[in-house]
Amino acid sequence: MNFLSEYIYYIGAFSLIFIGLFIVLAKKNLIKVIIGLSIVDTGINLFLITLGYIRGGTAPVFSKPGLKAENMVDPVPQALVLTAIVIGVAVLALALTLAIKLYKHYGTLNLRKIKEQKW
Amino acid sequence: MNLSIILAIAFGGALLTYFSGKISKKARDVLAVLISLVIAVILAFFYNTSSREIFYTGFLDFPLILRIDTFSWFFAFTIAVIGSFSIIFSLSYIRKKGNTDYYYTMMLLVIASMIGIILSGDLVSFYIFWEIMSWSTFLLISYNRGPAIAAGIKYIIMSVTGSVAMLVGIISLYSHYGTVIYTELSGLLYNASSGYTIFIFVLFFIALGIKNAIWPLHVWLPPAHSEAPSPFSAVLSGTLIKIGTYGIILLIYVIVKINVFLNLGEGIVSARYIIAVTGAITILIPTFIALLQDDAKRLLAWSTIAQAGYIILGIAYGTSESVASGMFHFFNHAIFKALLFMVVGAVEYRTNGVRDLNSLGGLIKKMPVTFVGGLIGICGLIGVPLTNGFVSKWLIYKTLIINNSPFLAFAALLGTWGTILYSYKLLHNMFLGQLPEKYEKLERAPFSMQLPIVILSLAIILFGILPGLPLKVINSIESGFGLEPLTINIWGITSDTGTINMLNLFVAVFLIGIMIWLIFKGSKKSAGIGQYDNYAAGTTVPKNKYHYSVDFYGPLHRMISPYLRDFIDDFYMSLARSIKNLGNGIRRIYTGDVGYYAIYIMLFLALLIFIQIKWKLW
Amino acid sequence: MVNPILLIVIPLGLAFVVPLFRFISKKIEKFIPFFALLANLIISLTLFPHVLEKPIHVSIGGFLPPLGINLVAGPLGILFAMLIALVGFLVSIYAFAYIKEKDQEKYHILYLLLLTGATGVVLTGDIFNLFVFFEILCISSYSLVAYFGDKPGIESAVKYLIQGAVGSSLVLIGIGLLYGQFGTLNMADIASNIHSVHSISVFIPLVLLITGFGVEAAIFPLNAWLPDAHSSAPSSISAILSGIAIEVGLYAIVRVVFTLFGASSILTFLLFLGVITLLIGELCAFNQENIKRMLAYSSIGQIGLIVFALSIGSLSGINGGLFQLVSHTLSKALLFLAAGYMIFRSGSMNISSFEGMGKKMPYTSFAFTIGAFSIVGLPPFIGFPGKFMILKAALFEQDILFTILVFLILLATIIEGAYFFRVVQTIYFKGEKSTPGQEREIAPLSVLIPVFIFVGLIVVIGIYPKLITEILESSASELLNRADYIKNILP
Amino acid sequence: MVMTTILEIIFIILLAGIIGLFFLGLSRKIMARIHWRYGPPITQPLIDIIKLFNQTSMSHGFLFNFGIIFSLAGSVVVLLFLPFGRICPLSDSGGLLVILYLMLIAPLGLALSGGEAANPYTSIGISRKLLLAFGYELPLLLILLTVMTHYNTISIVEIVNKQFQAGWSFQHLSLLLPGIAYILILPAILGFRPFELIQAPQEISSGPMAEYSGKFLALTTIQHAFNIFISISLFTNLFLGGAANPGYFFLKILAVFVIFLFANAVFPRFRIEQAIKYLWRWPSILAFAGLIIVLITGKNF
Repeated sequence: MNFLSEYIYYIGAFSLIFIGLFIVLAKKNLIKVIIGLSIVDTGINLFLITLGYIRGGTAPVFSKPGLKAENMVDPVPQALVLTAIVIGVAVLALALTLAIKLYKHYGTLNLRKIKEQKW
Repeated sequence: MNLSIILAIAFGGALLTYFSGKISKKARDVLAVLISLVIAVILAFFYNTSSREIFYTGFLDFPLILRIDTFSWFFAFTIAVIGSFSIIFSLSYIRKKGNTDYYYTMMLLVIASMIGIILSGDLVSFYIFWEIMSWSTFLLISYNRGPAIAAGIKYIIMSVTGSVAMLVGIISLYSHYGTVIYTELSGLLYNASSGYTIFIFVLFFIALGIKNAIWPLHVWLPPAHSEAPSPFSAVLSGTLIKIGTYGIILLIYVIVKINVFLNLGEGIVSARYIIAVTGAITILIPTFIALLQDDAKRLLAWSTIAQAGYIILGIAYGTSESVASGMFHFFNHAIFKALLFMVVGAVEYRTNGVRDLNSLGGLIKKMPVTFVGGLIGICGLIGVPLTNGFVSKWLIYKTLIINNSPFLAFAALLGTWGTILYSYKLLHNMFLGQLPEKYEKLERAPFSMQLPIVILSLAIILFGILPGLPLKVINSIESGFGLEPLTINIWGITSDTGTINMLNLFVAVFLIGIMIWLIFKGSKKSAGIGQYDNYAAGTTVPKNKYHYSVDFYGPLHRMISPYLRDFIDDFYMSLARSIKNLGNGIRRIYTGDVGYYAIYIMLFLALLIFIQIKWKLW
Repeated sequence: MVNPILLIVIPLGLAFVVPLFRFISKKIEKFIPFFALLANLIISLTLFPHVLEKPIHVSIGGFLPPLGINLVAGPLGILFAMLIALVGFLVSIYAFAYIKEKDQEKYHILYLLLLTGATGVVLTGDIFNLFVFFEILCISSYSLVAYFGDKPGIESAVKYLIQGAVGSSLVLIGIGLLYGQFGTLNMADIASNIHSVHSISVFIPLVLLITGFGVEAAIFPLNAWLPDAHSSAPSSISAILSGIAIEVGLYAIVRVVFTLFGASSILTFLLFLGVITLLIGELCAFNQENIKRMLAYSSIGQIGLIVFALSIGSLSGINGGLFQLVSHTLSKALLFLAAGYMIFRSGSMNISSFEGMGKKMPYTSFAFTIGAFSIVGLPPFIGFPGKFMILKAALFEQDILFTILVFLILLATIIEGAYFFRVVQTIYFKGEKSTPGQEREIAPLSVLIPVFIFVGLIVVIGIYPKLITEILESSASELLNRADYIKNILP
Repeated sequence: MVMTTILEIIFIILLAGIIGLFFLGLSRKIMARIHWRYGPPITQPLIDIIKLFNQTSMSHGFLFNFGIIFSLAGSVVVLLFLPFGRICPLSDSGGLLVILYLMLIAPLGLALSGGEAANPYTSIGISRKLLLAFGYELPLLLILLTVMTHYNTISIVEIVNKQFQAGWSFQHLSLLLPGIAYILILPAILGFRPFELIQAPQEISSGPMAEYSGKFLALTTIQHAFNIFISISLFTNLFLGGAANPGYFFLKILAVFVIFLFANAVFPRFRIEQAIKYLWRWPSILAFAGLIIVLITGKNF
């Protein structure tokens, strides 16, 4: 039980990543695949945040006296996550744009049927 | 005079020719001929000198070296002369075709790179020039389009195969001995294990053997020689394949050294014997295949392979007589094969590209000079006494018999008799027999074609009667290799086991010929009649109905043709096909389905983890 | 001395200024990449001598290395920056005539972003920063592949995007794991501590990073996007993708393996991987009818060769690998540019449509031939010293394994020769000799100038390889001496 | 010195011509007697030649004339290389190998000459002649190689000398087999039955000779005579130890020739394929066996 509570965020993060990857690997529909990618992203973000998280820690700002650095959450992962979210959104937006265009060309979003570029 | 100047003239001249062609056609023609002649003349002045210079230091850590000695002079000079004759021959040959600037540039580039190969003093520059030669040749072989395209691709693939093998050899030598300069490498292999020596030998022989068209590496040659423009076929056959010969001599006698070579293996499994036997096979099989050819240039191409077999046999056999014969035959073959290709080229030029032996005939009346050239050429090819080919072949037979290798001698001799058959067929089907009506109005070959034909014909006779001239040079090369020199007179060779005296023979033949001619002239004069005024045992011979040259050796053909398909070629082709199929199969992993691609990524990840768990790599 | 940060700032800043210039004149926008990259080229050239003496590092915002983001302009970084600027510059000239759409500001913005990303990747000293620049590079190349908006372009872009996104997710996880263990993102800092933790916990991020960057670097079997993307992108972008993008991916792998992890034991695996990639690339290209696909597969092969050379792990091996990398960048960019314009003229990517090009477009055909010969490794072109150095390095190991691998490489070379020579023949010797309808149409100057600068470079460096061997040697030693790298940044 | 050589040369040529023509006449006589006919006088070939020289002849052009001269000159030169008794004017100009080569000048010259005409029979004849030559050269080469390897020299004079010391070649098994092979191919070399197929008057009206008339025919007859002399005396020199003086030599070759005639009088004619197959089979096998034996037993000298 202790273990679970210790690692719950990691478990959650990696579950999200694997679920997302599974979707990417297994699903035929492009939109689903994009959602999968998005889930992977979320999982990674959760993972990064967890890295810097200290149970009961405070924001890393010396706002009042008595705050020690050990009790603060690591700010770096938060910065990373922010960047990663931005990148994720950019990819997501681009992917959706391309999905629309692809649908216009093929009339389908089934990736198993979109196989003109091969060999 | 600097050696690098020759190369500068050769390579610079090639480029200059291209640009001069944009300004004036005449200037380009003159320039092309001039450059090739200038190279030959400059090289002539290097006779009996030896020098060595570093000409370029910019290539990685390898100083590139040029050197000249009698050995390289002999090859370089022959190549330059044959090259300039071919260019003179091209003047009118190529005028009818397009892309003339390109043609001359490539031709000069090929000649320049060949001279570069010969003059280079280290293996890296050898290789660089070798590759330049390969691709420039490739660009010229396909010049005629049509079937020439397949010929070109075959040539370049084999050539690249060879040169990569050689590259491994060169670098391997460098990594073992830290040098690629001939003089420093020379003899170093004495201490190497025989396994390593054989490894080096095999690698180099793939490259050199492909260039020299040794069976079973010959398959590029017949199509390439027959589809290339004829003057270039002369260069290809006369000189380019001899670069392979040069390389083999260089490898055996300069780098590996004769004493190591002769001790490589024993008896029948010695390197010497194996290469010699390969040479003998190279004589026999292509000779018989040449018999079956109906295309003049293809016939000559197969004949080239066969003659290259004599050269290899001579060089690999390793006695001083055999090596002399190999080198002498190289020289002779350069002359007569260039001549024969020019003869065929002249006919091809006048008949607008016909070289099918079954549709020509009777051209002797129309192109007498060309015919005489052809006659002397085939005499040289067969080795009729008093032509140059005789002496070199005599030398090889003799040394093989005296040194107790009758089977090799038998192969060589039998090859000669095959040569008689196919070369007579060549001459007969082109120049003798019945003249087809469409060629009634044929003109003589233009002067620029006749000139090289005449000069080369005279050279054949000259070196046939006075073989001492080239043999003297060859002798001094041989002493440089540490072989015992021959006893040479201007008219032939003296030795305990057999002497040859061409001048005696010449006088005898000449006097007897005169005598018979006098009897012939002195007796009742014969009446001249037309070609079709024939005795036909009471029937009449219809004109233009039959072509007697078709299926000239029909009976023999029927007998031997089932055994003489070019199995080696089939083998290579099926190899190519299977690589193609393999490629097509492998391509299918890129299925087009992105799901698979994502799985590949995951599998790769899994593979890496698996490897780590299994073998603990890091 | 110029600040190397300008190499990133100039293209990045100008990228977003492109739309503004539209208000001044619509004609001016196509010159912005030209000037930006010209500036980059000049800056990197002026930095070049300094860098050879001592690597330059810049701490952004004044935060010192382990904490702040820093730029490291070592010989390797500047070598890549120079290559990127050079190829980008020349391709931007090519785009003058090649990109003809009315609203082309998107092309130029994305183009500049792509090159910004690439330059950023090679100059940064911070692993997360590297990831960010890498993403900039990737996202702009996804969109550029789809630039024409045609069917194959979109399809390839989508596939590229999916694979790329999976790859970058893996990279990000790897970076997270590294950060979790070391608490730092500075590469030098991580590198100095890498051996202080248990190997298994280093191994997972290493594997993740190799796989993630491997997608962009087109290592088999992560390269399925490449033939699609290269063949459907505009030719100028194909040139950039093949000449820069995959090289930058390779840079990332090399940086991770050599500098970050110092993982010399993985090199044996990469050695085989390189040879397999090479063989598969060449075999796939062998029977290809689509010229751009053929070139793309050939790129895979070349990458395999470079990976092989770098994984030999000796100084001469890395030297050779980098030389081959430069050679491949120049030659392949040239090939894509030349082929691109020929495709533009013939209207088809089928090799057979190139028949008679030798007459129609003599200069472009000539350039293509030079590029093909160079790729195959014939002297006196740049490909030859590259191949020579690689073989030398491999055979100097004097190991039977290396000899066997060398023979496999050479087998691939022969296959490569076969298909390139076939195209050269098609260009010059196939088709009707001269049909009156096919007049000579020489490509515009803006195509010929970059193409011939490439030709010039290929020939000059091919004849005089010493021109670049100096910087290659110091780059190679930078890669091999991680201690120096760490010491430079964390004194 | 030079004078003696020239005298020797003239002597040999004249004598060889006379002997050759005598053999030609003799062969017709003996053939006739075997067939129970009376036959022409032995001098008939000579009479024919004189007659032919006086007849009108027709020529197709330069090569037509040149070929026949070339061919005859080739045959005559061979004579100078063969030891006639002990006389051999060109003993050190290349030996047996040159003989081998010079022997091919004769067919080549005839072929060239015939090629100038547009007669189909000529073409067929030439083709057959060259093929037949190719057929018998294979065993011939093996035979000569065996002899040369056995004596380890290429000089025919040397071979004869060594036989004087050690007895005839026929005494060695290794040379007996090639000797028999030589006898088997001799009719092919001479164009006698069953290898008449080159001329085959009934079939292709004399083949290469179809166009010859007058002096051309005379010259070919002379050449034929020389050929008989050459091939028989080559055999005698190689296998029967040559001879110490011309008279003895003549007797030897006469004997060989007569035996040979009797042996060959009874054969029918071969087709060209049959001929080649025959030549490549038995004589070649015999000669090959000889060569192997020589190689196994080692050189005797």
